[in-house]
Amino acid sequence: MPRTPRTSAKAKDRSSPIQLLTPEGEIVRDNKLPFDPLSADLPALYRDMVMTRRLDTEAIALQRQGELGLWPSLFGQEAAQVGAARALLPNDMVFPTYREHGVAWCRGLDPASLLGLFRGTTLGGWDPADANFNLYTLVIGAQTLHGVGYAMGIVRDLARDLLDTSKGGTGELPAVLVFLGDGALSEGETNEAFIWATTQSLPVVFFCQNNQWAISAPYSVQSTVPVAQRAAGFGLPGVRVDGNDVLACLAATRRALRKARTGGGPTLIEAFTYRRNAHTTADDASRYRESAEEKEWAGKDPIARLHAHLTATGAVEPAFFDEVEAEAKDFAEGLRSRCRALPEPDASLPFEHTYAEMTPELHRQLAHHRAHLASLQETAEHAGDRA
Amino acid sequence: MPRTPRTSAKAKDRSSPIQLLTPEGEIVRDNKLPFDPLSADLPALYRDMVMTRRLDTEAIALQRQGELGLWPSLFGQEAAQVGAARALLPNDMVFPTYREHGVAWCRGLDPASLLGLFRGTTLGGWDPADANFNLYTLVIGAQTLHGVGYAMGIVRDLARDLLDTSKGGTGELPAVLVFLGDGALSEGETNEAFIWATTQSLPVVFFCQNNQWAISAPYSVQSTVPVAQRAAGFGLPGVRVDGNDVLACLAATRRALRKARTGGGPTLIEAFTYRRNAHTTADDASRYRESAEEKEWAGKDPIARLHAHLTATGAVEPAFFDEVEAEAKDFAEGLRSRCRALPEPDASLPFEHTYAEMTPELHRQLAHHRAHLASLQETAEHAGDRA
Amino acid sequence: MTTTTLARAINDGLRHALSNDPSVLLLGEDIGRLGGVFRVTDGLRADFGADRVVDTPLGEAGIVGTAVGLAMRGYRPVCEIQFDGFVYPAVNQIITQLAKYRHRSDGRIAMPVVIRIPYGGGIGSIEHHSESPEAYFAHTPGLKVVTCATPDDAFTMIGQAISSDDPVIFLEPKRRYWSKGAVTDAPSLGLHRARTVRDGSDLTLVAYGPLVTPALEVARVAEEEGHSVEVIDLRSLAPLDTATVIASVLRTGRLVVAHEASRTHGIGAEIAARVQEEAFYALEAPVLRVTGYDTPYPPSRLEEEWLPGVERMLAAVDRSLAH
Amino acid sequence: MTTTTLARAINDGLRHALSNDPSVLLLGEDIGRLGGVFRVTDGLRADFGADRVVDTPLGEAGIVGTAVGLAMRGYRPVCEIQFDGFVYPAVNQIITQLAKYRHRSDGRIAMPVVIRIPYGGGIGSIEHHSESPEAYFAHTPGLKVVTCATPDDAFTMIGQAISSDDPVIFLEPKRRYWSKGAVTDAPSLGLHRARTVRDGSDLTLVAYGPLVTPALEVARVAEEEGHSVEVIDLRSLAPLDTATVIASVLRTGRLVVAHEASRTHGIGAEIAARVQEEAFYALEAPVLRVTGYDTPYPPSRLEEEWLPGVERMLAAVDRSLAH
Ligand SMILES: Cc1ncc(C[n+]2csc(CCOP(=O)(O)OP(=O)(O)O)c2C)c(N)n1
Ligand SMILES: Cc1ncc(C[n+]2csc(CCOP(=O)(O)OP(=O)(O)O)c2C)c(N)n1
Ligand SMILES: [Mg+2]
Ligand SMILES: [Mg+2]
Repeated sequence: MPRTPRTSAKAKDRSSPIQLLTPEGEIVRDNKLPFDPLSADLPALYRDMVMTRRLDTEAIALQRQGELGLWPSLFGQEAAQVGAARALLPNDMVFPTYREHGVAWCRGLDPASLLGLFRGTTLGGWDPADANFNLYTLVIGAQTLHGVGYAMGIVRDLARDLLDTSKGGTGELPAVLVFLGDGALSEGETNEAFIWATTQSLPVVFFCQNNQWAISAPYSVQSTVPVAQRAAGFGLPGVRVDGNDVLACLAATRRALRKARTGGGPTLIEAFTYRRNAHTTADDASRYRESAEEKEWAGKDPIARLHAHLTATGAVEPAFFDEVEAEAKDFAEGLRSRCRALPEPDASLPFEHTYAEMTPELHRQLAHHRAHLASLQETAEHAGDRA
Repeated sequence: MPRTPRTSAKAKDRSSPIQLLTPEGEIVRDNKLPFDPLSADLPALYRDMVMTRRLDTEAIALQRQGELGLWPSLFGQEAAQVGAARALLPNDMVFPTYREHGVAWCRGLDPASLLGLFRGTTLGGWDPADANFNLYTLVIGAQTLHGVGYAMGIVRDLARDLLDTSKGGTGELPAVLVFLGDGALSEGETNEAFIWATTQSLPVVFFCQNNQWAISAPYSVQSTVPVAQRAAGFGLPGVRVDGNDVLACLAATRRALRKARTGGGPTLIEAFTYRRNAHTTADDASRYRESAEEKEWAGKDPIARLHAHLTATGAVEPAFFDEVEAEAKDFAEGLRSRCRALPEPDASLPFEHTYAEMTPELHRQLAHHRAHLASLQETAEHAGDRA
Repeated sequence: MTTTTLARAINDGLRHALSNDPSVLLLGEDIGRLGGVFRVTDGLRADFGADRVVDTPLGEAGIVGTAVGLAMRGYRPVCEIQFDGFVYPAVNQIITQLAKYRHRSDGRIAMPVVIRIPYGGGIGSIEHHSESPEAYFAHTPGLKVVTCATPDDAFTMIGQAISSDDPVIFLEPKRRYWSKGAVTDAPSLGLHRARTVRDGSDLTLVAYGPLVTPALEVARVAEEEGHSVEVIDLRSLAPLDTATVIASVLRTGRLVVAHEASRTHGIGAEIAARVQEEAFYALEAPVLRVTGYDTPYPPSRLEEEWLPGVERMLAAVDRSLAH
Repeated sequence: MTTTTLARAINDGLRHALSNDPSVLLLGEDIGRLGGVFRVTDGLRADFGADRVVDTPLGEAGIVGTAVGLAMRGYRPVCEIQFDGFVYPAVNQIITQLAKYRHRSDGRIAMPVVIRIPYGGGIGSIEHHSESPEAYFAHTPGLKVVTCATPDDAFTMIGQAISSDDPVIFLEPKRRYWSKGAVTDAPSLGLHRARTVRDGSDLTLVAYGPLVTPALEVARVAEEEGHSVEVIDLRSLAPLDTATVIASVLRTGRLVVAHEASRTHGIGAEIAARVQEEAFYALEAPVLRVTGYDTPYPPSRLEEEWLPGVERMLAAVDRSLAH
């Protein structure tokens, strides 16, 4: 049983991120973000974070083995992603960037399908409708407007009585959860998204993982004020939470989604966290930041603090941790083989998927390409003939 | 002599625009914007506004007579423009939109040169270096980044000792004054400009004339909060002044420019005003707004209130007003003939001004074009021969 | 059959689509209350409401970016870009998102989005209001690009574009907005087919959008001089109906292509490249191009001569025939 | 004369420019501390300071827009766009401002701005990291567009681009960044001249950037088969050095153009259009194009075959010779 939370010592400093679970594993209270700890399934959150981290570790290993071309690691951001994702209802829609593997996990997306994009077998890899989780978007900021447009659609579905808000008894709209990074705040399009969402009071929540780095650019390159403060300029509420605190992320996102669903308009959430690995497996963080900083953030680990809490409160049996570990290990092994088994793309797919129907010119080009492939085949078979 | 100003009644309402000169012509005080009325040459400001309005009226007439293709009227925004412009020093640089005829006037730009763009004889019309007044920019928001880049240059000139800040004894940088409209706040580029200016603490002041309309879109289409509040999101100070109050505009711009010049970084000023005419001479405002609104704003006329003040205080002789009127009339007559005398562009100019030197292909195309023009000439001379 | 202006024909087409398909909605600056700066959307907000005829904030990236999101939710957004020269803030969304979504999603996600753009010169306007950006879009796989030259086509083609499951850049020749013509409900040509608007046997003249009218005038004058010019209105710029053009050239042996856009890398270049490849032995003269020059659009006092018109087309026809 | 990689040659060229001209400065994402994702700006921030090698916020419109302002103040900004596919947010500033300022200002305001873009495929990367956007820029009056194929040209051309008083889109063939070659300080060709990199008499093969290397390989193989292929490295895509190409075709009578960018409206179209017009009677076969297909760039597992390479060029050479 959780103890009655004490009030966070930090609660008085307006700009410091709201914390509900301290690095030491203590649940605290903050009047700015009311939260009932009983409303969260802490062991499940723990499991999500461990599995998410394992997914990430495994993908990095696969990249090292040459199975993936690249991998953007989420290491250190597990709490932000799991907290945000576990606030979602099934019919909410998610617009991720390229790093939200933990959100994908929580949505129930097949984790192997995340790998195709980085393996080079596809540019997408899953059906966004399956888990209401959109494709990854690589152009920084672009997805923010897509999420807003999607929310415009939701509102219009409501007007057209296409939404069954009566059944399930919620009487609420689906909402849209848009992820973005701290760097993305600098793209013009992101700022336009705030304008559209606010002036139309759309059911959308912007969840910014401020991991303090955009590749090599520290946040000070993008802004002199916290991410959450950006909201003020556009007239939407901004809230800043400890992004390594899964409960604060959950609570803030829940509150914002509820507001969005009931017509209260958009919110910008800043989850203040840290990208513990380099930007991607192709990056070398030692070129631009101090290892002291990395060490400092290792001490704020999102999983360790929930582990500490679960241990201290005796909320789970000690065996629980071993079970989760074992599950993660199994999962990792399965992922490895499923990565290698991802289907190779057919050479005709780009031609077939450029338009709803191939144009005459594309028909010609595909025919040419097939002939080319056949001749390559032939050349390979009679290697050396030409020269 | 101005009386000791009383404190504005509105001063307590945080979001209401700061006013230093009431519609009735009384100078008031506002602690948020300290201002010494003796520091302003009120008759000169009055003259600027009258001349500016006359310039505008005359251009509209020229458009009606077919001498101009189009004219964006500044009617109603004279105080905002004159107030802002009279805060400038000669070596400050101005980046206007397409409506800052009053700023051009104050900078000493030859007013006839403003007409070429709208007459179709040029796309520019003056040398920005002549009066430190950049060309008009028609793509909404684009000039905001130019102003910021120019300010980056100023800072680097300083680092290179290219700025003579010692002479003239100011010890200060030149500053950049960027104009923009309320609609321009919605373009991504404008928001990027705020980011660049703030993170580098550049000597730039953004002066937004919130005339409440972007063609047919009322400000509510762009935002739910005042323009000045946008600043908060980016960490730069925002200040909201009565845009029909020449003193408030002057005071706010002076303060912001001073801050910019001394390394204090950028400011966003909102001059809350009203576009009393249609968007341009091609627009019909009756399609989208009420004449009641237009009437209401006629009652807040920027010139009338300074007239009232000058009259009430006896700061000028009654003849002063007649002199200004006469000067404006003369000016208008001169402008008319100088508009008609604007030189027609030479057909080769586009070819010559695309690059520093004409490319071989452009040489060919110009030769072709010259032959074409010659044949047109010929056709004209032997009209009817062909058919 | 009624006679109407091109602008009104598009208005009718939009009205038709809004009436028949509740998933259609219009987005753009000043399209609602004002009815658009060219009045193409006149009256539609009053009839279909502000939720379906949306006056947007002043941001083109926002217009197209939200249209992408709306399409994902099952809508068929029709965006208006106020003038040709203001499409560029939306280019990132158009090229990296709108054009690529179907491909990115392995064919799963369609982007039935129309982007209407008044384009071209000749109306005496200021900078950025007279441009012809079609080649940028025609070079972009995943986009379709069409343009109309008559009220009849305007009405039919806007409907076809809205029905298309691919993104369509719909270019409206603004200086023809006020041209009148008959609007039939005759069974019409496919959206991506060129139309032979005048038969001829000596030379093929290809034009589109604003230049179809002068091209027909050229054929008339040429006829008086004893030359039979076939005029093809391209209608679709991506995909190109190369087959129709080549079939004509195989008969005439001569080809002139006209457009207002700059010459280099314009639509004419691609047509010349294809025709010389596919009708090499049929060509009796090189394919000639009559185009805007490779300069920015000039100040309006120069546009009449700068723009390719009847005289320059006639000169090219003469040059080709003299080969 | 030293031997170095293409990336290092550009680095040297930038260093040279920064040393010699205090008005040169670099702007871009991650170009400072990190030295760029390809390390092209490695070490420059340490040597020239953060004011001249500027790590910018994550906004391409901001990078180019502020470069325009810096140019107005007398600077010569060199912008880096991190990858080809991320140039589009800057397109509004590039097309409506950078390209047009000289013209708008009646020739008064120069825009000596360089925009460096690593471009092209073949590095096994993800979406938006392998594109060839050159035609968009080459179609835009007011811009110059160049690309280098060797370390020697890379060094010389970046210097020439920075010295240019016109805006230059400087395309760096990213899959050749690690190719080594000699860098001379021999007097060099003008920035906008093509170079005949191999003489030949039977056919002209035009390529640029990443495809120059395979084009030379094609000539080598063709020679073994008894065909003499002349290879031209275009170097400048705007303006095009048509004279060099046409002079060659007048001798060989046959022309193949290769590029990675999509076929339709690519550089090859313009070259074909010009050559068939200006060398009509010299052509013994149609101009053929070997290009990227008209699809978005495919997932990397498909790129090797999707990209035009030696085999497809050889096939085109054979086809042309068989005409
Ligand atoms: C428009 C655009 N410009 C540049 C890039 C290259 N790029 C990829 S990730 C990245 C940094 C993103 O930082 P942030 O938004 O903080 O997200 P994070 O990677 O930290 O999750 C950059 C510059 C891009 N993908 N898109
Ligand atoms: C990028 C761009 N999109 C659209 C336009 C068309 N347009 C010209 S003025 C205008 C409204 C501008 O409103 P605001 O910024 O408030 O300035 P105001 O005209 O009121 O001075 C629009 C939409 C444009 N010029 N540029
Ligand atoms: Mg980040
Ligand atoms: Mg306005």
